This record gives sequence, structure tokens and C-alpha cells, in this order.
Amino acid sequence: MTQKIDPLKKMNWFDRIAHPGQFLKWSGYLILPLAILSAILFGVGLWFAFFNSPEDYQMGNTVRIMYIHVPNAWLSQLVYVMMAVSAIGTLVWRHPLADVSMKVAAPLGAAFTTMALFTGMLWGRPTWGTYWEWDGRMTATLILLLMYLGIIALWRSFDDQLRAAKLIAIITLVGVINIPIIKFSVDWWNTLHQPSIVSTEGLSMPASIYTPLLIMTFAFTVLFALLQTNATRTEILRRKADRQLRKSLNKENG
Amino acid sequence: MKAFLSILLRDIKLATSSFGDMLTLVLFFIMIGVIVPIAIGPDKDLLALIAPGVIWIAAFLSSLLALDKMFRQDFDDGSLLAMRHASISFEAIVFAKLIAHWLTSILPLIIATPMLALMLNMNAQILTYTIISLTVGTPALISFGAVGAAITVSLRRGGLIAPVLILPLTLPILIFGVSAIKTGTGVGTQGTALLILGAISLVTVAFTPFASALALKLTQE
Amino acid sequence: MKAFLSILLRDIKLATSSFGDMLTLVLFFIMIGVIVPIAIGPDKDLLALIAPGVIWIAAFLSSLLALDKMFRQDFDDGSLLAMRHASISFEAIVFAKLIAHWLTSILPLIIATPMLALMLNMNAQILTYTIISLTVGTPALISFGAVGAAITVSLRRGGLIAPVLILPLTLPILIFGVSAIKTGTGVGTQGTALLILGAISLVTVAFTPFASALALKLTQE
Amino acid sequence: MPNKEAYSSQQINVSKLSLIRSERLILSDVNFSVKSGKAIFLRGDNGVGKTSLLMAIAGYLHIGAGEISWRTDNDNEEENSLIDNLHFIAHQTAIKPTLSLKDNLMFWCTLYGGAPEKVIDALKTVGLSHAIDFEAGLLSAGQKKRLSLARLLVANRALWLLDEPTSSLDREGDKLVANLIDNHLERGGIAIIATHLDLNIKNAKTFILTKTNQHGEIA
Amino acid sequence: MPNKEAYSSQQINVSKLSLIRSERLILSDVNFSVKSGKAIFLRGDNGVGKTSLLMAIAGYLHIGAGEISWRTDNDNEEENSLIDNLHFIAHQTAIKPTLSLKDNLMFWCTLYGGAPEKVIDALKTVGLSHAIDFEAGLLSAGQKKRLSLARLLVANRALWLLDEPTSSLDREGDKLVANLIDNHLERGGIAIIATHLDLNIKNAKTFILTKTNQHGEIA
Ligand code: HEM
Ligand SMILES: Nc1ncnc2c1ncn2[C@@H]1O[C@H](COP(=O)(O)OP(=O)(O)OP(=O)(O)O)[C@@H](O)[C@H]1O
Ligand SMILES: Nc1ncnc2c1ncn2[C@@H]1O[C@H](COP(=O)(O)OP(=O)(O)OP(=O)(O)O)[C@@H](O)[C@H]1O
Ligand SMILES: [Mg+2]
Ligand SMILES: [Mg+2]
Repeated sequence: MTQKIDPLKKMNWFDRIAHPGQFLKWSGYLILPLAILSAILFGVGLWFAFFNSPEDYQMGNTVRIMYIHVPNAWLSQLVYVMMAVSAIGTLVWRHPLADVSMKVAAPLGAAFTTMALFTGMLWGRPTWGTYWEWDGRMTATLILLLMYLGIIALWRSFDDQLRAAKLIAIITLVGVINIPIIKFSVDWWNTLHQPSIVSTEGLSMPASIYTPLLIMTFAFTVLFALLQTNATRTEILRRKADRQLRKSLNKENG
Repeated sequence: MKAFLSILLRDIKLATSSFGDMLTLVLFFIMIGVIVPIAIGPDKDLLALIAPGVIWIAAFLSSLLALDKMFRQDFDDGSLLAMRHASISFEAIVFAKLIAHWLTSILPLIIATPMLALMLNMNAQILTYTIISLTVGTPALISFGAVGAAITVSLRRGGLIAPVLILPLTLPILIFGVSAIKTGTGVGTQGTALLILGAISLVTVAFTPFASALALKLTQE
Repeated sequence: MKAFLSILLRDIKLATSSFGDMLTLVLFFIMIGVIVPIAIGPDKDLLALIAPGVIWIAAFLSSLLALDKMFRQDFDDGSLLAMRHASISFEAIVFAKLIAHWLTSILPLIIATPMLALMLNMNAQILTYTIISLTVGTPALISFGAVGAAITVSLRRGGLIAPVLILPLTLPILIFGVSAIKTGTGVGTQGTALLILGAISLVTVAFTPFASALALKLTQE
Repeated sequence: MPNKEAYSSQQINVSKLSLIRSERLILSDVNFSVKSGKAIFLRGDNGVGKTSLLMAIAGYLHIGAGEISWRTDNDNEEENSLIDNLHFIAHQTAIKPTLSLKDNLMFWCTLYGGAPEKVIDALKTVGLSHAIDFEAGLLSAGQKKRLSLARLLVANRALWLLDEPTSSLDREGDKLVANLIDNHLERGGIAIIATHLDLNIKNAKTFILTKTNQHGEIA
Repeated sequence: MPNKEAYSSQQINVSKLSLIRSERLILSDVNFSVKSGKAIFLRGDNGVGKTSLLMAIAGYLHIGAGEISWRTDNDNEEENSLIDNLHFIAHQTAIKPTLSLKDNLMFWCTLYGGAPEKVIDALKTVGLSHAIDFEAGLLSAGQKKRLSLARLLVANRALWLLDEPTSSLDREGDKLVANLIDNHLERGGIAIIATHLDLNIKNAKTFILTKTNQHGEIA
């Protein structure tokens, strides 16, 4: 008598809703609301940012880059935290969905980090007169990007994605412990040699700037949730299709 | 010809199918550019001064460290032995592998150069020179490298030995490579350096497949 | 204890019996020191200015590139699998291998430092600081490195991926390592940097064997 | 044979075992048990899952479903776990080419807590006595296999997992393997052997793995 | 069998051959010859020098003394050399794990100037037809061996050098190898096979290498 493997048997509620099959079902209902919410937030935020917030007395209109820059910079860090949480899920609970979420978050994180760097550089040109400055925060962000890219390279180096997940989880966790140390050391390193040319704390933050910034941050965060959910679904479906293909191959050829 | 192409295509396919490897190499190249400022301090003038040297060092080290990829796997799994009975000459096979290696390991580095240039505060003109200099000089680099890789492929832990063996031989490439970038070193020196670099590349590319093939044959005794 | 020592001794014996490997690593270390002046020009003041950075970069890259040696061979020939049934815990085995690796790969570099210092125009005091800084910082470097090496050991062409993965994580070591050398950067900063470096080393050496052992177990599934 | 102390009585049970590798169900519902003094041959076509099954018993593979259990009369807690009581001889030989045969074996002997005196005897038993101080890298395929089999004799583990132990061996080598196993069983040991060959061993049963699930997928 | 064209008639002679590896005399005074349609089994104890002899014939080892010669009726100068007329199947499988079975074999087919149509047939012949588009890295030991044997069928070389072709194979695999060789001989091919197994091949003689010189030193 063959023993049936029923993955849904003996699972608590959390494992149930987070099981890949189940996730595919309920997350489908999430896509549209998230898309609408982020569209609204972007609409409102961008309107505020471009038409209803003051120019900076020093930086003029270029201050508007901030509404893109700061949310992306914030997400660059949030995504890593999310990846680390998924890493725990992979290692401790051996949860199949955690694998997937960890994997799809890396390119998203890299994208947000790239955006933060890119907008920062665009902003740096008019304000500091240079695209790149080895300032502590900028350097730390660059290092974060390198970490994301290293993790992506690692994913792509493994043939067996299941084994890869557990191994990458380990390095992700080692990384999360290290991020504060990196930040601290880079700040310390820079202040040793020369003070920043423009201190970012120098910006005053009246409500007319603060409000759109908050809305934009929220908008980008929702966008991330949307992209993450969608990418997770795509990856699950891709793995399923992969398996299906192999199965049909076998049936055909005996 | 068909067999020649089949080697070329297979090697490119193998390299791109392990996309992670290519990305890794590019990252390594960029990281060298990043650790230099971190180690020697963020002084911008100083950085601009040493930028051409730093980029060439990064390309130099990355190319040398990528050498091991050229023959290692085919040696380990017995493919190289089996290739000696192919319908084309073994030298032609080695030549095809050399071309594939340049396309999959060196070209990506050259494409990534602008990113490094930006961080090192290079201007557009110098960046252009840098790219030209790398394009002309790297074929010589990996041709020499191929000999080193062939000689050391049978050593079980090849990683660093080929680079160390080849590095002294390739120092001229580094020297002329950097000279071909630096402006203001006197009228014409830049062009001359580039010409010499090109000449070295042509000669080495023509000769090294024979030396590499011979080394591979001997190493398999 | 006897088993722990037997690992340690075996690894040291293996490393010294392939003396060529050790020599290669030292040569690589020195060569980085040589190509920097060649690439950026022979200005003596400039060289003295960047010398501590260059030495740390050389040590940093050499150590990262030597990582692959830590587990690769034992993985490939099945020794690591067999070690899981040993009479001591697998974590202890990994720890022994870590120590052996430091002794056979890093210590030779530190011993070779004076030669590099000479070429880079360093004075005796700074050389002393450099040696202390390297001695205190490198254990942390290879502890992080061991995790990277363990994770990537099953990849057939591991060469560069572990260094690329680990390099960003270990930049603080580079930063504090260089700071612990540079004099004249304000009262006390040098000492502070050294203290922080030591603290990082202690903590990582204590924890990473567990992470590495876990990675090695998972990689063999 | 050098070592004649008996092992304590023990038993291994594999019940309802399913194995999954790379999301493919390799084996399902495998049931067997072996106890002290008995051996089992795993047989089956190429790719049916013999090696995978041995690896699962050795604890290298995550088990999809079912159970592998180990019972022993010895109530010493420490020595009680399966992983500390077995020795796996795989295709890979775990031989260092730059060390001499003796050093190679001595290392494993110490690591497994065996008695150092046994090393030379073990090399003699596997027919390598003339090459004790040779570098192991110079050995032929079959000689390497013999050296890795010698590990069994110094490790003193009750459960032997052997994956094609006779591959590359000559006729005499086949007999040697059969002898080693017979002696091991006499001492109260257990052996699980994946092989395509007929080995002449008294207390052995055969367990045939079948291809039903090959390349099958999990729902 | 896909390909039935006959090879031109040829013969290989090994005379008074001595082989030296790492300054040790491995073999001395080896004499035999085989001609079209015949096979020879190399037998002998582990470490006697079977693999070394095959490597010497394939041209990988420097020959100490004696001669290996190749004669053929075909007077086309280009195809006349030994090295272009043989195929060596060694322990190493020459398989790329990231390519599919088909891509793996197709590459060798093109490289050896074989006909691309033969690839699928060859995979079928060695019993891997169900896995044509699989990545080769997922194969078991025996399946890998089968894939490397398939190279023989696409390469179309007259002289086969086979080093333990049946290692890792199941019973059916042993028969497969015997069949492949039989067919090859029928077409006028030659095979030299180092093996410890009895393969059932009609036109085969056995050549036994003896241990006289093992580990002897050269003065
Ligand atoms: C490539 C260059 C730059 C990078 C990598 C970068 C990175 C960052 C990061 C990581 C944050 C923190 C976000 C958070 O934690 O929520 C941030 C915030 C910020 N950045 Fe940038 N930045 C760059 C250039 C600039 C420039 C040129 C300016 C303006 C002169 C600027 C102004 C700000 C402001 C106003 C904030 C928000 C305030 C704060 O969180 O302290 N940044 N940036
Ligand atoms: N690379 C090498 N360098 C020097 N000597 C070697 C080398 N490889 C093998 N030998 C020696 O050559 C002799 C013959 O080895 P070979 O591998 O040819 O034996 P074999 O007959 O194929 O044995 P087996 O049946 O075990 O495969 C052995 O004594 C071995 O020690
Ligand atoms: N690392 C791996 N990842 C995923 N699948 C694998 C892996 N190794 C082997 N397999 C698959 O598992 C199945 C069983 O392989 P295994 O090596 O256990 O077979 P085996 O019975 O030992 O065969 P053989 O007699 O050829 O050695 C095969 O179908 C194979 O394709
Ligand atoms: Mg097997
Ligand atoms: Mg042999």
C-alpha cells in the first residue's frame, strides 16, 4: 500500500494560508486592491510633490527628487529586513513559501537600492556639484546594493533552487547582523577624513514637504507589497510549470 | 568550421547558462573599484589621479582570476582528453575556447567600466580612452593567461597559481594599458602606447593557441 | 581532543606538503603590492600615503581568494561527508579547519608583510602597526569567509563567488584595519579601531563555525 | 581478521520511507529492517535510488516521509545515535593524494576514535601492504577503492553502508569484500550494500528497489 | 543499430611496449595485435597497468620503449593516423551537468564529425530515451555511464578503447555494452576493453597483464 503524502494534513492555520497552493488562491484577490491603492497614493503623492509643495530656498526645484529618493532609500533597507525574516522561515520552519519570498525579494531590493543610488546621484549633481561622493550613507547604500547583487549571483549559480534557498538563508542572516556594523563603520570612516560637504540634516522639514514625502513613502511601500506578491505568484507558477513539463516528458517517453 | 563553431557556441552556452558566474566576475571587478577608495580614503583628487590605474588593476586581476575557468572543467570531466580525437585540430579547439572566453569573461567587464568610472570621478574623455585601452589590451592578457591556465590545469587547486605565473609576463600590458589612458604625458605617447598594445595582442593571439595546446597535451600524460 | 588535533595536524600537513600553494598565495600578496606602484606611477610620497591601504587590500584580496581552499578538496573527495561520523562534533571539526587555515594561509602573508612594506616605502613604526592590525583583523576575515566558502563549496566553479559574497560583509574589517594603522588621525582613534577590530574577531570566531557547519550539512543534502 | 570484539546487539528499521530530491519523488514506501549479524543487498536498475537510500540512512538527505530508526541494547546515551554508529563507503574515496597510504588511514582512524595499531593490519587485509608508504595519488582505480575499504576496518562502526563496494576491483577484490562483510556480520555488525554484483555472503537478504516512481512528481 | 556502414580493414600492433609513469616501470614487453572485427580483453589485478596501457594507445602517455602501430587499407592520408581513428571511454564521463542529455551528445557528435541524426537514436540505444531533455547533472552514476557510452555511437571511430565500460551499470547495462561491442565488431571495428567482468562477446580474446613489474624501480 502506498502512503499518500498530504501536505495539508496536520498544519496550523498559518502554515495553511502560507502553503504555496493556498497562497496562490487567496493572493489572487490581493493584486487588484494593492494595484488600485498604490495608483491612488502615487497620484496624490506626485500631485503634492510637483504642484503643491514649496521649492527649497537653496536647492530650488531639484528638491522634488527627494520624493522619489527617500522612499526608495527606505525600501532598500526594508526589503533586506523582509528577506531576513523569510530566511528564518526557510531555515527554521523549512517553509516552501519562505524560499520563494526570499528569492523574489532580492531583485526587488536591488532595484529599489539602485533607484535610491540613482536619484541620489542625480540630486548630488546640482547640490554638491558631483555625481558621486564617498559619503558614509552613500557608501553604505552602495555596499547594500553589492550585497543584493551577490545574493542574486548566488541564486543564479545553483542548479538546485531548494538547496540554494537554505544556504542563501544563512548568508542573508549573517548579512543582517552585519548591516548595522557596516553602517556604523562607514560613517566613522568618512568622518575621520573629511566632513560632509552638505549635511543632509540641514534640510528643514515643514509639513508641506513632510506630508507628500510621507504619502510617497507609503505609495512606494504599497508598490513593493504589490510587486512582491506578484513575483511570488509568478515564481510559484513557474516552479509548478517546470514540474508539469518534466512530468509530461516522462509520461510521453515511458 | 562546423566543429569550430560548435566549440565556440557550446562554451558560450555553458557560460551564459551559468549566468551567476558572469555576474560574479563583474561584481568582483566593481568591488575592487570600491575597496580602493575605502582602503586609501575618500580624497577625491587623489582618487581621480589614480583612477586609470585602479580600473586597469581591477580588470587585470579579474581577468587573471577568471583564467581558471578556461580549461578547468573540461579537464576535470575528461572532455579535453576526448577533444583530442576531434575532427579538427586541437589547436583550433583551443583557439575557439579562447575566443569564447574573451566574449564571456572579458567583454562583460568592459561593459561595466562606466559604472566604475563614475565612482572614481573620471570624466567622459578618459573613460573613452579606458574602454579603448581595455579592448585592445585584454586579448593579449588572456592569450598569455591561456598558456598559464593550460600549464596549471592539472594542479588540483589551480585557483591562484596561473595568475601568479602569468602576472609578471603581463606587466607590460598593464604598463602600456595605463599609458594609453593617461593624458598629458607628452604628445603622442598615448597613441604609441595603444599601438604597442595592439601589436602585442596580435602577436600573442596568433601564437599562444599552439603553446596552450602543447601544454594541455603534456599535462595529460 | 585527539581527533581535534588530528584534523588540525592533517590540514597543516596537507598545506605544507603542497608548499607551492602557500608560496603562490604569498607571491600573489606581494604582486598586488608590486602592480599598484606600476599602475599608478612611482611617486614616492603618494605611495607612502596609500601604503597602509595597499597592504590591507593585498591581504584582504589574498585571504578572500584563498578561502576556496578551506573546504573544497575535502568536499570533492568525500572527506567532509565521512567527517560527519567522527568521534567529535562536526562544528569542532570546522573550527579546527579554521585554525589550520589561518596558520597556513594567513600567517605566511603576515610574515611576508615587511617585504611589501619595504617596496611601498613604509617606516618601521607603521609596519609594526600594520602587522598588529593584520593579526587582529584577519581571524574575523576568515571566519566570515568560512561561511561563504561553506555555502559555495558545492558550486562546481566556486572560485570567485565566495569572495564576492563575503567582501561587502567584511568591509568594516578593512576600514578598521586601515584605521588601526594610520597615525595622525586624532588621539585615540587608532587604539579604538584596534579594539573594535579585536571585538569583531572574537565574536565572529566564536559564532561562525556553527553557521559554517550548518551550511556544509545543508549543502550535502 | 584483526578485530574480533563483538558489537552490542542492534537493529535498523526503515519504515514507509519516501525520498524527495530536487522536488522529485525518488522512492516511496520503502520498508525493511536488518538486525545484528545480517546484511541486506539493495538491488535495482540504474537510477532507481540505491545511492539515495544509503545517503538518507546516513543522514545526508532530508527525509520526505516515513522513518529511519535505530535500536540498540547498549544504553550508553552517547553511542546511541545512528549517525555515530555507521560508516558510509561512497563512490568518492576520501583519499588525499599527497599523503602516504598510512597517513591517510591513520587520520581516519584517529578521527573515528579507532586504535592506531589497526592501521597496518587493515592495509594488509585489503592487499596494500607493499605500498604502505606510497603516496596515495599514485594508486590505480582499484587500489584507491581498496584503501577506502580499509577505513571500515579501523573505524569500528556497527552499521556499514556500502555503495558499489566492488566497483573497479578485480576478482580477488570481490572476494575480499565478501570476506570483510562476512567477518563484520560474525561480530554482530550490520551491512547494507548497494551492488549490481553477486557477492557470496551467508547472512544476506536481497531487497529489490523498483522503478514505479522514477521521475514521478509530488502533487 | 543505427549505423551499419563497415569500416575499412585495419589493424593495431603493440610490440615490445614498455611504459614508465612517475619514474616507475609500469609495464614491460607488452606484445599483442588486434585486427578488424576482433576485440581484446585486458585483464589483470588492480594496479597492473590496464588503464595506463589504454592511455598509451590513445596517445596520452609517453612511450618508454617499443611501438604502437596502426595499419589500414584506406590510403586516404588524413584519416590514417591512430589518434583520429579511436575513441576512449574513460572513468571520467565528459558530461556537462548543466546541458541536457541531447545537447551533451550533440556537441560530441558535431565535434567528431558524426551525423546529427544519430544522436536521438544513440540515446535510445543506451536506454536514456525517456530523459532526452533532462539536465545531465541529475543523472545517477549508471545513467551517466550510459550517456558517455552513447558517444561511441555518434563518433564513428574504428578503434574503441574502453576502460571498465560496465562499472556502475546494472545487469541489463552489461548486456547493452556487450551488444554495442558485438555490433561494432560486425562492422569491422576493433575494441580493446579493460574489465574485471565476463562480457559475452564472440570475437574476443583475452590478454592478461601480470604483476611482475609492479612498483619496481628503474635503475
Ligand atoms: C547616491 C547618493 C545617495 C544615497 C545612496 C543616499 C542614500 C540615502 C539613504 C540610505 C537614506 C535613508 C533613508 C531612510 O532610512 O529612510 C537617505 C535619506 C535622505 N537623503 Fe539621501 N542619498 C544620496 C544622496 C542624497 C543627496 C544628494 C541628498 C540631498 C542633498 C540626499 C538627501 C536625503 C534626505 C533629505 C533624506 C531623508 C532624511 C533622512 O532620512 O535623514 N541624499 N538617503
Ligand atoms: N598518475 C600516475 N603517476 C604514476 N604512477 C601511476 C599513476 N597512475 C597510476 N600509477 C601507477 O601505475 C600502475 C598501473 O595503474 P593503472 O591505473 O594503469 O592500473 P589498472 O590496471 O588500471 O588498475 P585498476 O584495475 O585498479 O584500475 C599502478 O601501480 C599505479 O600505482
Ligand atoms: N543530486 C540530485 N538531485 C536530484 N536528483 C538526483 C540527484 N542525484 C540523483 N538524482 C536522481 O535520483 C534518482 C536516483 O539516483 P541514485 O543515484 O540514487 O540511483 P542509483 O540507484 O544509485 O543508480 P546507479 O545504479 O546508477 O548508481 C535518479 O533518477 C537520479 O536522476
Ligand atoms: Mg548509485
Ligand atoms: Mg584502471
